[in-house]
This record gives sequence, structure tokens and C-alpha cells, in this order.
Amino acid sequence: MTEYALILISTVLVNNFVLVKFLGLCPFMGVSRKVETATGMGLATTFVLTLSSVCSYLVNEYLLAPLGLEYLRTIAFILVIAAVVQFTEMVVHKTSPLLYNVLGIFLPLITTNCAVLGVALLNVQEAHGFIESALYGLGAAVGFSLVLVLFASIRERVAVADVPLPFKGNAIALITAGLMSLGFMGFIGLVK
Amino acid sequence: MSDISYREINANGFWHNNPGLVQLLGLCPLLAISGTVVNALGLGLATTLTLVASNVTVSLIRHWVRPEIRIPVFVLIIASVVTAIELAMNAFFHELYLILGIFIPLIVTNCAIIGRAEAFASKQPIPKALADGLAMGLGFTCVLVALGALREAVGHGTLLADAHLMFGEAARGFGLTLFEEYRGFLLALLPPGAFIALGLLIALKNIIDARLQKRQPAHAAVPVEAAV
Amino acid sequence: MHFRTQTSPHMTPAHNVGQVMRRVLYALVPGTLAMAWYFGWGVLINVALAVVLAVGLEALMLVLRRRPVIPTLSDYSAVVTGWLFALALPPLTPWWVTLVGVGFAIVVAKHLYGGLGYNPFNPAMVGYVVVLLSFPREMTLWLPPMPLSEVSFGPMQALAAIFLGQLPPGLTWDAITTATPLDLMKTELGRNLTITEIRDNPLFGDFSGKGWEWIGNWFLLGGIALLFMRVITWHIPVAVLGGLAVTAGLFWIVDPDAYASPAFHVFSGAAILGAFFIATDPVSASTTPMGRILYGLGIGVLIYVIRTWGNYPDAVAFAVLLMNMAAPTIDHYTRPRVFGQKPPRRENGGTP
Amino acid sequence: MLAATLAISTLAAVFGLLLGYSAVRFRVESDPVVDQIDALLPQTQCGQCSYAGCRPYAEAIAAGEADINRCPPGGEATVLALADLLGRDPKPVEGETKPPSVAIIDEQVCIGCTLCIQACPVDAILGAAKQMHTVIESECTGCELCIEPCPVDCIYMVPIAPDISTWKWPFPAGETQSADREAVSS
Amino acid sequence: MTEQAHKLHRFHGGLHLPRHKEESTRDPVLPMRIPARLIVPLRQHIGESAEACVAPGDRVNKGQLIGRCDTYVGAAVHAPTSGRVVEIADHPVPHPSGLSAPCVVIEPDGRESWGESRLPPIEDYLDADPVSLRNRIREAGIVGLGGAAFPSAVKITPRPGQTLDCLVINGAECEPYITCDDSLMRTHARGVIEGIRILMQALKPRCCLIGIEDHMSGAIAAMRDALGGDEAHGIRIVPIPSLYPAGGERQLIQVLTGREVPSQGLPADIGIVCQNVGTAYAIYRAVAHGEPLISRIITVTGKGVQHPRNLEVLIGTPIADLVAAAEGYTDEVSRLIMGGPMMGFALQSDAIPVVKGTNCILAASHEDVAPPGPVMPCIRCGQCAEVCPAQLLPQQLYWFARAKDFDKAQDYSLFDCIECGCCAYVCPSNIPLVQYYRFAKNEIWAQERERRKADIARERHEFRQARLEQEEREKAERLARKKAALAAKQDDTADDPKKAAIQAALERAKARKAAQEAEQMSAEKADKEPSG
Amino acid sequence: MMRNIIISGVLLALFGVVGTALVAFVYQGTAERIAANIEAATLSSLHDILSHEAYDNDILADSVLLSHELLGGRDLRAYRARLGGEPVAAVFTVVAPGGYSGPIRLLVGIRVDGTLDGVRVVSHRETPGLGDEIEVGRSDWILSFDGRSLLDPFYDRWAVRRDGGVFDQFTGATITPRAVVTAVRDALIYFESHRDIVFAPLPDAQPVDAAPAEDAQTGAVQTEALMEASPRE
Ligand SMILES: Cc1cc2nc3c(=O)[nH]c(=O)nc-3n(C[C@H](O)[C@H](O)[C@H](O)COP(=O)(O)O)c2cc1C
Ligand SMILES: Cc1cc2nc3c(=O)[nH]c(=O)nc-3n(C[C@H](O)[C@H](O)[C@H](O)COP(=O)(O)O)c2cc1C
Ligand SMILES: Cc1cc2nc3c(=O)[nH]c(=O)nc-3n(C[C@H](O)[C@H](O)[C@H](O)COP(=O)(O)O)c2cc1C
Ligand SMILES: Cc1cc2nc3c(=O)[nH]c(=O)nc-3n(C[C@H](O)[C@H](O)[C@H](O)CO)c2cc1C
Ligand code: SF4
Ligand code: SF4
Ligand code: SF4
Ligand code: SF4
Ligand code: FES
Repeated sequence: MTEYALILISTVLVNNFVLVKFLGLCPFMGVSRKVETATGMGLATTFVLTLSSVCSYLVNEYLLAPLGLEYLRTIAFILVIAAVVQFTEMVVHKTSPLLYNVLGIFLPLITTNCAVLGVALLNVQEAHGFIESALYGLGAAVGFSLVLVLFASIRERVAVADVPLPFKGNAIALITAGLMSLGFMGFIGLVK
Repeated sequence: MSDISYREINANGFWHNNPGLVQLLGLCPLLAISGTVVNALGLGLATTLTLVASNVTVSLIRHWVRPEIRIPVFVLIIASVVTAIELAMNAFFHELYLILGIFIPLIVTNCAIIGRAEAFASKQPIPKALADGLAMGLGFTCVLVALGALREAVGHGTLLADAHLMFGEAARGFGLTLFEEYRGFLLALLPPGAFIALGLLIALKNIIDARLQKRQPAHAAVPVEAAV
Repeated sequence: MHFRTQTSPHMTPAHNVGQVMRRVLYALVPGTLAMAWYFGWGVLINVALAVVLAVGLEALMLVLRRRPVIPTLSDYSAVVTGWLFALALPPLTPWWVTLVGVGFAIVVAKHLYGGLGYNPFNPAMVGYVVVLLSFPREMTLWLPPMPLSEVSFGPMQALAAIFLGQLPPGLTWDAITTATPLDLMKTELGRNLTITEIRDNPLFGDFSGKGWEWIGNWFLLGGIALLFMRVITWHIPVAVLGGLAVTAGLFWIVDPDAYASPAFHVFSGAAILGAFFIATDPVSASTTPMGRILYGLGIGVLIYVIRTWGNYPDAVAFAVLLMNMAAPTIDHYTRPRVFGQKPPRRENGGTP
Repeated sequence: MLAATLAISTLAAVFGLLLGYSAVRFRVESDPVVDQIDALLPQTQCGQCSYAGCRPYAEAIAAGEADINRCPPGGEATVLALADLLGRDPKPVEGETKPPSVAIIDEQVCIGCTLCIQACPVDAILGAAKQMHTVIESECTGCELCIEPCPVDCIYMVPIAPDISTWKWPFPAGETQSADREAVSS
Repeated sequence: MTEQAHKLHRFHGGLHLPRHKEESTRDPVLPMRIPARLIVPLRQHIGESAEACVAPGDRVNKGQLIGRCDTYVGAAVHAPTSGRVVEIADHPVPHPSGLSAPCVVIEPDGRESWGESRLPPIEDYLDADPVSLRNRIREAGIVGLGGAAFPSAVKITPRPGQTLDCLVINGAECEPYITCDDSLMRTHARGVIEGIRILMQALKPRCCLIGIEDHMSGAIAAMRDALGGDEAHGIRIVPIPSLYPAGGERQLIQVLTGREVPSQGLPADIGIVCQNVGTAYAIYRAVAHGEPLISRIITVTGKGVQHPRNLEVLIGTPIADLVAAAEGYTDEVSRLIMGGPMMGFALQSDAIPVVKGTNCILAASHEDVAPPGPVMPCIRCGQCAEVCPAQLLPQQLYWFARAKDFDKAQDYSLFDCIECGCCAYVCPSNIPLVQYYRFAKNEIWAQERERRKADIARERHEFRQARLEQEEREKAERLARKKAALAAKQDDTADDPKKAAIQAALERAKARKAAQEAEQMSAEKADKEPSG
Repeated sequence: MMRNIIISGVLLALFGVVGTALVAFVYQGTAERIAANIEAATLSSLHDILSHEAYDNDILADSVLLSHELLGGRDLRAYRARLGGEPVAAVFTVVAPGGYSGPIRLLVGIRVDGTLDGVRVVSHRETPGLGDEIEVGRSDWILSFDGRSLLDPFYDRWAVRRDGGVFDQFTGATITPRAVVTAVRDALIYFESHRDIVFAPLPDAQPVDAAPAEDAQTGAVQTEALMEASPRE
């Protein structure tokens, strides 16, 4: 039980995927202008990430490992992810066109959200079991969504601040992310 | 759009639509692997290679792919290319491979690559796609190296240390020590430093752009009027 | 007859931001003097240096940004930032550490966001965390408090140490520095000593570190003065200290030999300074009453968590930055009930 | 090698089938976003955005072809609203924004050629051939499209004078800091 | 007299302000001489403007109807005195914009003759039927004298399904400097009480509460005298603590009854109607004496006038005359404000006339209205939220208004702001907060207007498109028919109608196909892939 | 409809086939070289401690997994160096549990006579700029162990100066050096008391797989705690 809790603490706070491990940055920067879209993206990513973490675990465990094809991991995982994402995309497009428009190019880009593939690969690297893989995926996604939403609400505030012109927009957003990451450095050591 | 010139392709890749500074794509490796110039260069070249290969392939098959399987096909192509490069690096640049670690397979999900496949290569003939891949890849590498240089210089006070990882033993001496007795500024090497450094680079670009635009009216008096 | 027009209200008392900031400075004086009493001249030199640098950099940024310099400087916010930053430093910190820290505070954390009022993060704490991460050696060079230290530094010696890195002949850094009580508590607990054993160390006083507890009291005094001057409201300080004390109390009751007492936590390190002066920075804190309580509680709990299980013995700065990050979101979800509205209204998009 | 290709291609085939199926199952017909964009445009129908009216421009925005800052009559407010709807960055409006105006026909000069009637996108001009024409002020959107065709140049644009019911409190003068909001970059 | 004290409640926030009331209450109310010229705006109330029903050159009696208003929310305008109409034209009116609006300008003849114009007094008003009372109030052009100038007849017309619980009479007069209600209560307490009883007759509430700030002891005593105690006829006088803005309708209702008027709602929604004491008195004059609303008490005060005092003024009197009656300006005068210092608006000139809603002319000296310090950025200190009586987050509203994010501002209940100015008063950064809110509200209204206009334009445009298409089609068909006919004529088998019909059908189909193709082509153009 | 679905599947499969074939082809071409690289990396880190003239056996194959409290953990690999079949030295993987922010992994080389051949840090999470001076690239503190043994200094002075021992601490950091000194001392004690087990010949001559990847792949030390997202966790 403790170890599961530790996995969550570790992925959400200590080794936050975005701010400490540098995974999933493009959507982090791209879909954080408004809190609403950030929340939507967070939910979509949480769904995709957890699902694909589990799926890729299964593929690795029951397809690649028995056949000794570990070197094909990347290809196999990315296929799994792409399928999960494309499926989600079509469902969202059908059910919520506005969300679709807002998430825009970023929905397909969940496929290329490094965090998703990163989780799959790290699961293998750290020899996670089924439940651990699921938790790892979930924790990574929750950590991603958490900082995404916090970041978005800070950005909404910064958007109306008197930021010097050259820094307006992406530059100040990156610096904000840097300062957030600075805060997250405080969690170092929580999980030894 | 369809008759985009090579000059424009280059300008876009290196400056106006640079993946790292403007599109903000491919940020993960950009920030993660820019601790030193050598790492940055290694990853940048690997990425460029992938970008070129994937752009060409995608352009090649652009008429056959159906929209619903477009993304899976693209990533499949990219993943194959990347895995091949990964294996090759493991074999020929083993130490660099170890340092770049998980970020080599993660080139697959470098948003810049799939982004180009989607936005450009899937609509353009092969030569243009190739040029675009090259321009974008090298543009990305430039940013990566600039960021690496900035962080290495500020963080360690050196440049091109560990050059042997990439250029072989002969290059061990390439490294420059910029400041003797430099205590090091760790922040530059830590994650917050990476974010802040990229933010500063983007601001620098904005400043340069603003300067350029200011100078523009002198050259071309006619079309800017609308823009001002 | 013709008149100039202006918008209502047409009468306002004469007040301004500078006044608010000056009050903060007055309230900081007792605690600062107490700190100087226990840790020597270095404290005052640090404060003076940081304030000068802060004001200078602020002026520089204003000139670069083509903003009026004098009216803005007279808001005294840069002075507050510099002063609070300096209070977090060990007494003989080299000058260049102060420079880097103040530089980050004023330039990056404050002016890149547009200056006073716009910064989402507490500038002083950004500066402190930057130097703590970058120069851990310099940032752990604490002296023992006055009654314990064998050597005392005169003002010239302190200046020499800060600006030239020179110690009086015969002394080494190793010999004169010691761990802070929080640091000691953490590392000794890590070696599986019990609290009782640890408290035998001469560094400890009645309920916290010798000297530290008194510094805390003087800052408390200043903080209460701020409350009376209505510069701050009770919500944040009470919530910070309450959150810290309650969390510490819970663990302490379970195992008083492995977890330090609430009093120790409250009176150690920067907890009180943080609760009254740092967490209350209006610009980066939460603004709604309920939000301020949550924000303060968050800081209190995070201080305890990081102090106890993390790597940083005094976690105030990190806790403040982390909650700064959450402040806009907290504000968003803790809007007070508007007059005449029944349930507090949530934004439609809040929880889709 | 055989195992490798077999494994991956099976995987790929399975996903391909799945996606092919869902493409059919979740087909999307129309794009309601166009309506939402169109609702935000001022409907002046002036064509300054270089599209043949507001709706075509809305379609172009939805398709990602056009920027959101091309409508001068809508001004800043429209750009902000569009940016908000589409999650894009607001930009300064392209082209000059003029105060809202209406067209007035100089009835002494008008020769009743009906050319302006054909040009007016909202049928705001009354009159028949060979008769004097007038503009229905409340219907005129101020698009200026009637000015060009008039062979005797008898149509003028007059700005709508502010009155008490349409007067607006001005945006307050800024803080000391923003007194000079010009760029630092220069 | 040992009744149990009325239970008072507290509203959120509020301010204790320096009162400055003594200056203008030292002397009794002075009825002003008739000025040389009266400028009577046709719109002095919330709602549609009245229409002039006299012409330049006409002679008018005192109290004669000069502006008719037939809309439901509207109020008639009467001649304040007898004289000659010299012009009906645009003239600057009291408004923050300083813009002009239609006014009737009257040259008094000094005779004050009512002629036929006085309305028949209703003697037995305490038994009269509510409808006739309401009609009288409407005829008399009575609007709220407490500030908003909302037509009183509308306010006291019960809406179906609503029962009235309590009539609240607003004698709070919470703004500094203003003492017109105070003076009114001290001099005409009887009339005020009678007016209240008329209102009660018209509304039939269960109770009536008169809220008066506790420092106005003279007014409270006079009212008690007139009423015959603290409580009589179901009316009760309640002194309330002085706290700005206790006189705000919503705040007063909360203080007196503990109930909150729903946001975006009206007091009527919780069974309450609130009227100002001046309104009550005006109603009494209209019902018992048949006098329309043609004059009122106005405070002229501030260090900018020699002799601050209350004046009884004819509506339409230029402010310069009021100032003259207060013995002129002092050297210190620097700003002229209509209303109180917290909510009033500054005037450009003293040639502007007073209107029904004018309660105070404040000629402020530099010292009274010291210019606020330099405007600094908001530091989120939250003091504004602490004092906001509407429990809003003024600083958030400010940020959104500044960013022109009006949706967010509305989401943060911008329209619940009563513009009381408390937030701006305490703001250490001296931000003109209220102006930001007014700006935002105005913009939102303007956007709504524009939206409506756009909708009409869209409809008309689409209609036109459809019409053009239709015409095009008809033209094509006509052409096709003509061609067919022509072809048929030329054809040998011209009299084969079947063939002609086939021919015509073919033509039509061809035309349709062409049209379709054109459409498709344009659609394709629009469909073209999005650019990079 | 159905046709579209099938086309999608087939198309994707086709790309799968081509892509995989390409990768598999490259894999076969590089597999050998990669294995060699991994071996070379491990060897090179061993050679930092052990001169490679000092032994002649296949040291990577001649390794055992040891578990003992004194070594700080379970299943820690030790490599045995033999010259002409005779034991010359052993290189232990040791975990020092008492680091400031987590365990520190070390390689400790001990000659048969009980003297230290050398100590190197494999991975740690100590505070950069403070605790990381144990890395050979940052200071030569770690070299001060070379040639020492349990008797030099005498057993009870195996401690940092602050605790009355002979080893320097760092300014502002005592915990880290203390942990390393203690771990090295314990490894020496373990060696003295378990010499037989350490040098016992492989039970069934089954050479252990030459990919003890987690321990020692490069000479570069991983500072996992603070540095950028660590490539290998
Ligand atoms: C736009 C508007 C519409 C109103 N509609 C009604 C109404 O239908 N019925 C009513 O009794 N009062 C109505 N009122 C009057 C209000 O209840 C209130 O008494 C009046 O606005 C005076 O408020 P104040 O001076 O506190 O601002 C309305 C007021 C306004 C401004
Ligand atoms: C902030 C504020 C303060 C007010 N103060 C008073 C006041 O002191 N006396 C008063 O009669 N009306 C005051 N009003 C107006 C009342 O809200 C309300 O409009 C009036 O009492 C309704 O009565 P009426 O329709 O007869 O004017 C104030 C309004 C506001 C928004
Ligand atoms: C942020 C921070 C990081 C630290 N990191 C280390 C570390 O990595 N290794 C270490 O030995 N001490 C570290 N310390 C210092 C210890 O807490 C402790 O003060 C020190 O080891 C005691 O040594 P001293 O008695 O020489 O001061 C750190 C202290 C702080 C505040
Ligand atoms: C009660 C109070 C507390 C403050 N605390 C801080 C602080 O902790 N750090 C800081 O940089 N400035 C502080 N300031 C000053 C000021 O708010 C700060 O510089 C702004 O964040 C700059 O925009 C404080 C001001 C007040 C009134
Ligand atoms: S510029 Fe604006 S108003 Fe004019 S046609 Fe285009 S969208 Fe319509
Ligand atoms: S009258 Fe002229 S300006 Fe007005 S809508 Fe018609 S064409 Fe446009
Ligand atoms: S009182 Fe002024 S400075 Fe303070 S929060 Fe409100 S608006 Fe901002
Ligand atoms: S003006 Fe509006 S926001 Fe300000 S205190 Fe009054 S009600 Fe609140
Ligand atoms: S590179 Fe885009 S998410 Fe990582």
C-alpha cells in the first residue's frame, strides 16, 4: 500500500513529469491559455495516459517479451498510443465539437505527448507490474493535469499584467514554468 | 501555400516558424538535453535525421493514407526511423547514447516531427518536404545548441566539454573553459534554469524581430503600412 | 463657470502604496535587530546590501522599461523585497550571493512580469530559492547564535568576510559554522537519534533553537503590529502557523521521540517571519478570505512535510512558492457569496 | 525477423480495423463553430476582411485559413471575443478602424440610378428607378459599399453622433507605470 | 414609549466617512426666488424621454404639462412656474458626459399662476382606491427623489402574484455633505408622514419602516412628533447606525429587515418597496394638493460656496442661480459635483439646470476633494473586498475590466456593483475602480446593442441573398423558357409540345447543375486545407 | 463501409510490415556491437579502480551476487580478479544507506591483502554543489581511500574529522562523507570476515550474464537528485 502511495507522490510531486522530468511540455505550453481548456486537456490526457500505460504494459508483457522483441518497444507502444488517441479524438469530435476546436491540433498531439510514450517506456525500465503501471500512468497524468491547470490560471493572470513587450506571450510563460519548477524543487527528497 | 519557395522554407525553419522558438514544439528534448553543447548537438542531429527521413517518407505516401489512420501511419514511420537511429547510436556512440537515454526513443514523440508531417510534408512534394525537414531540423538543432551553450557556459563555465562523446577520443581537448575559478551556477543546469533560459532566448528573438521590423520600412515602404 | 471633471468618488483619504510598505518596514525592525543581536553585524550588512541592490536594480529596470523612476521607487516595495531576502541569508553570506538573489528577485520575479503588483511569485522567495539551489555551500554557513559562539565579529571583520571572503586570521569556515537547529534536528533524526538525545545539543533552547526562539518572538511582535495597522488580515498568519502546528502536533502525539514538537516547528527557522511577512505578500497571495485560509493552511502543511521528509530543513520559501502557484486557482474556487446570491456561484467551466 | 514483422503488423492491422470502424461510427457532418464565429462578427458585410461578407470570413476562420484580426468594423472587441472562443492569442486589428457611421444620400444630387440599391448588402436604401433615394438610417451598417457605385458621388458617410443613451464611460487613464506603454525593445 | 427596540442587522463592509453635514444645516431651508430662465429637460428619469407638448412661444401655467410620456416606464414633465416657452432645443443636461439633450426653456413671468393646471386634490386620500392614487402619482410626474429617478408609479404598481410585505422609507441620507432629506424631515415631517400613509394606502403593506441615520436627531425628533411616537398607523421610525452606504436600497433593506434583495432582482421580489422620504413628500403634495413635481429641496454645500445651505428650488433652475443663492463661490472652489462626493458626478459648467433627481450641489474646494495620489498598480491587498457592501471582489472586477474580459467580469457579478465607491475610497493604489466598472458596464451594453443590430443586419443580408438567388433562378428559368420557345419556333416540329417540354426540362436541369457546380467549387475553395 | 474499414487495417498493417522489417534489419546489423559496447563500459569503470594488468581472468564473467548488511543491501554484484587462477582483488558494489538524500552506490576495490585498491561513486542524489564532492570529477576526496586498510587508520578512526576520525568532511556537508566513510569501512570488515565466500569459485561455472547494467555502465556519475531528468533511473 505504502509503495503505491509513494508511486503517486513521486510522480505527481517529486518527479513531476512536466516540471522535473521534462515530458509533455508541448501541450503544457500550448493548451494553457485558458483554465477551461487546460482542464479539458488535463482530463483528456489523464484518460489517454492511464489507458495507454496499461495497454502498453500488456503489449510488452504478453507480446514483445515472450517473442524477445524488446527492441521493437518504441514502435509497438507508439502504435498503441496512436490508436488510443485517434479513437479518443473521434469520440470528442463527435460529442463536443467546441472542445474539439479548442483542443485543436493538440488532440492528435497527445499522441506525440512525450509523457505518454515516456510513461510506457519508463514502466518497462523500472520493471513495473500491472497495478504499478496503471498507478504510474495515473500519477503522471494527475501531475500533468495539476500543473497544467495551475499554470493556466497563472497565465490568465499574467496575460493582463504589464509584461515588457519582448517577454509577452511565450517567453514569460516559459519563465513562469521555470519558477513553478523552482517551487517543485522543494519536493526533492520526499521519496528517497 | 502550395508554391512556397525554398527561401521561405529556410526562413521558416530557422527563424519565422522555428519549432523551438516560435511553434514551441519539441520542447521536451529541447529542455531536457540542453545541459551541455555536446548533448544538444547529438540530439539535434539525431532529430534532424529523423525529421528529414520522416518528411520524405510521409510526402512519398501522402496520396495513399486515409485520414482516419493518418496519425498512426505517420508515427509508425517515425517510430521505425527512430528505432533504427537509436540502434545505430547505441552501436556507434554508446556513451552519448547513455546520456541521451530515454530521449532518443522519445524523438518519436517530438511534437515538431509529427507536426511537420501533418502540416507540411503530407501536402508537399518530396523535394520541398526534404528541404523543410532539413530546415526545421537544423533550426531546431540551432536552438538546442544555443540553449546548450547558454546553460553550459552559465552553469559550468565551459563550452563543448566532453566533446569526445561525439567526435571520438581525438576531440577530448576541444572543451573550452571560459572562466577559471568559476564556481558554477547550478540553477542553469537544473530544470528551472532550462525553462528560464529558453524564455530568455525567445525574448531575445522578439527583441531582434522588433528591431528588424523597425528597420523594415526603410527598405520596403509600401506593404508595411497596413501592418502598422 | 467651467470646471474640470473627474470620476467619483470625489473624496479619498491620502494614502498610497508607499505607506503600506513603510509600515511593513517598521514592523520588521524589532525582529531584524534581534537577529543582529544574536548573529552579529553580518545581518545588518546583508540587509543594507540587499536593500541597496534591490533599489538600484529596480531603478535600472524602470529606466530600461522607460517607466517613471522616482514615483515607482517611492512605493518602497523593492526595499521590502531586499530586506526580506536578506533576512533569509546566513549572517556572513558573500556579497555575490546577495547580488544574484536580489537580481533574480527584482529582475526576473518582479519586473519581467511588469513590476509591482503583477508578479505571481513572491520575489524575495524566488531570489532565496535560486541562491539556495545554486550555492548550497554558502547558504549553509550559519554561525552559532551569540551565547554559543566563541568568536565575535566586529563590523569590519563582518565586512571583510562578506566582501572579500576573508576570515580573521586563525579561523576557518569549518570551525566557525554550525548547523541550524532545524538542520540538526533533521540530520540527527536521520541517524536515528531520538528527540530527547538531540535536544541535549547546546544549540537548543527552551522549545526551539537558542536565540532563534527570541528572534521569532520579536518578529511576532512586528507581525501583530501589522495586524493592528490593518496592513494584513489575520487569515494568513493564523492559517500558516495553525496548519504547521496542527500537523506537527498530530505526528508529535503519535511519536514524540521521532517527531519534533509543534512549538519547536513554530519557533524555528523562518516560520513566524514567513507567516506574518512573507506569506502575506498581498501580490502573490490569495485574496479572498476563504482563499487566504486555504492558502495559509497549505503553506503550513507544506512547511511541515518538506521539513520532515524533504531535503530542505527550513521549507518556508518552497512552501510559499508552491502556494503562490496555487493562489490564482484557489481564488477562482473560493469566491465569496455575492450579496443577494444564494449559493456561492461556481464558474460554469470550473469543473466540467 | 519474421516474428517481428508479424507481431507488429498484426497489431497494426487490428488498430487499423478499429480506427476504420470508428471513423465510420463517429462521422461528423457539419461544423457548428462557423455559426458561433459568425455570431461574433458585426455583420457589416463590408468585405474589408477580404472575404465576400461576414459569413465567408467566419468559414475561413473556422477552416484555419484566416486570422482573427481582419475585421476592422468589429474592432478590438471582436478580436478579443474570437480569441476567447478559439483559444488563440489576440492581435491588433489589421486595417483602419473608423468611428461607426451611416450613409447619407444627398437627395438634391441623386439621379435615381439604383446602383446603390444593388450594392447595399442589407437593403437599407429605399427608392425606385429615376426616383430620389434615401438611406434608412437605422438599417444602414455603414459598410460604404454604396459609395463606390454612385455615378454622381452623392453619398456621404457621416459618423453617428454620440448621444446620452449611447454615451460610454471612457477607459480610465492608466497607472503611472503604463503612462508610457511603448515597447522596451526599441 | 418603552417598546422593544427594532432588531437591526448589518451589511457587509461599508465605511465610516467624515460627515460634513453641519455646514449646510445651520440655517433653515430657503425658498429660492424664481430664476430668470428655467431649463427643463424632457428626460429626467429612467426610461423613455418625454415628448414636448408645447411649442416655442406658448404661454404656460405653473404646473402645466409640457412633456408627455406615454410609455409605461416614464414620467411626465410639468412647467415649474408660469411664463413663456422660448425654445425647445438641445441644452447641456446633468449627465457625466456633459452632452446635451432636448429641454424646454421657459421665461418665467413671475406671476406663479396655476391657471387651470392644478390637479384636483384628493381629499380623502386615506380611503381612496389604490388605482386612482397610482394614476395621480403618474400624472404628477413623480420619480424617485433618492437618486435613481425611477418613475414612482411603476414602482408602486404591484406585479401579478406578488404580495407586498413591507414598505421601507429611506431617510438614511448616508452620503457626506447631503442634508436635503434631513431638512425636509425637519421642516415638513407631517407631509412626509402623510405621504407615507398615502403610499401605504396604495400598496397595502403589512408594515412600514422608516430608516434614519442615528446622527440626524433633529429629523428623528420631528418625525416622531409628526407620527406621534415611534410607532403609529403601522409605521415605525428606526434609527440606524451611520455607515456608508446604509442608504443604498439593498443595504437599508438588509439593515431593517435582515433580508437580501436577490442579485439581479428587485426589492419587490422579497415583498418590499423602498421609497425616499422626498418621494413620499412629493406624493403627498400631488395627492393632497394636486401639485405635480415641480420643485424640491436641494443642498448647496462645500467649501466652494460662501454660505452652504438647503434651498427649495424649482426644477430647471440653472446651478449658477443656486450658487448665487448660497452667496456665490469662494476662491477655493475647484470642482462642481452633482450629488454627494461618493457617488455624484462632476459637472463641466454651472449653466446646467437641476432636475428632479438632484439632491445636492457640492462646490468642492481643493482641500475637500484632494486629488488622489498617483495611480499605482493593484497590489491585491484586498481592502476593497473588505469594504464592498455588495460582497464583490472589486480587484477581480478591476482586472477583468482592465483586460476588457467582460464575460469574466459578468461572471464575477459586475452588475451587482452599486457603484458606491467604497472600494475606490480605500484603495491604497488610488485606482479609479468605479470608473472601470462603469466603463465595463457601458461596453457590455454597447456590445448588446451592437449584437442586436448585427442580428438584424444578418437577417436582412440573408434575406437579400435569398431574394437575389430567387431572382437569379427566375431569370435563368425565364431565359430557358424563352430559348426553348425560340427553338421550338424555329424547329419544324414546333407544335410538338412534348418535345418543347423536354427541351425546357433539359435546360432547367442544366442550369441547376451549373449552379450546383459553382456552389461546390466555392465550397471547395473554402475547404482548402488550413495553412501551416 | 466495410471496405473502408478493411482498407484501413490493411494499409496500417502494410506500413507496420515495412517499418518493422527495416528496424529488424538494423537490429541484426548492430546487435553484436551493442553487446560489446555494454561490456566495454562496465570494464572501463572497473579499470578506474583495478589496473588491467593486475589480473588475467574474464572478470565480467567471474562475478557473484552478495547480500549482506555490511554491504548495504541485497544482490550486490562483486567482481573477482584473479591472476593465474589465484585471487588478487575483488571489486564490490556497495550501498551507503546514510546519504543526505538517499543511498549512495559505490564501487569498492579491495586487494587480497585487505588494502583498498580504490573507491568510486556509481550513483548518488546528494545536493549538487555540496554533497557531490565525493565524485572524482569534482574533487579528489574519494582518492584519499587509496591504499588504506582496516588498520590504517586504525579501525576506530575510520570516521570524518568532526567525529574524531581522520577523513576530511566538506564545508557545510558532513553527512555525505560520513556515509561514504562508514560504508567503505563496513565493506572492509565484510571482506575480512567473508573472504572465502567472496573468492569461492563459481558454483556451477555458469558465467553470469555480462550485462550487470544497473551498476556500472559508465565512468560518468549520475547525479539523479537535482540534475536534469536523469536518463536512467
Ligand atoms: C432598469 C431599472 C428597472 C427597474 N424596474 C423596476 C420595476 O419593474 N419595478 C419596480 O418596482 N422597481 C423597478 N426599479 C426600481 C428599483 O427597484 C430601485 O428602486 C430604483 O432603481 C432605485 O434604486 P437606487 O436609487 O437604489 O439605485 C427599476 C430600476 C431600474 C434601474
Ligand atoms: C450607495 C447608495 C447610497 C444611497 N444613499 C441613499 C440615501 O442616503 N438616501 C436615499 O434616499 N437614497 C439613497 N440611495 C438610493 C436608494 O438606493 C434608493 O434608490 C431610493 O431610496 C429609492 O427611493 P426612491 O425611488 O424614492 O428614490 C442610495 C443609493 C446607493 C446606490
Ligand atoms: C539545502 C541543503 C542541502 C544539503 N545537502 C547536503 C548534502 O548533500 N550532504 C551533506 O552532507 N550535507 C548537506 N546539507 C547540510 C546538512 O544538513 C548538515 O548541515 C551538514 O551536513 C552538517 O555539517 P556541518 O556540521 O559541517 O555543518 C545540506 C543542507 C541544506 C540546507
Ligand atoms: C504585508 C506585506 C508583505 C510583503 N512581503 C513580501 C515578501 O515576502 N517578499 C517580497 O518580495 N515582497 C514583499 N512585499 C512587498 C511587495 O508586495 C512585493 O515586493 C511585491 O510582490 C512586488 O510586486 C510585502 C508587502 C507587504 C505589504
Ligand atoms: S470586415 Fe468584418 S464586417 Fe466587414 S465583411 Fe468582413 S467580417 Fe463582415
Ligand atoms: S446604405 Fe450604404 S453604407 Fe449603409 S448599409 Fe447600405 S451600402 Fe452600406
Ligand atoms: S484596494 Fe486597490 S490595491 Fe487593494 S486589492 Fe483593491 S484594487 Fe487592488
Ligand atoms: S463600487 Fe461596486 S465594487 Fe466598489 S465597493 Fe461599491 S459595490 Fe463594491
Ligand atoms: S516534445 Fe512535445 S510534448 Fe514532448
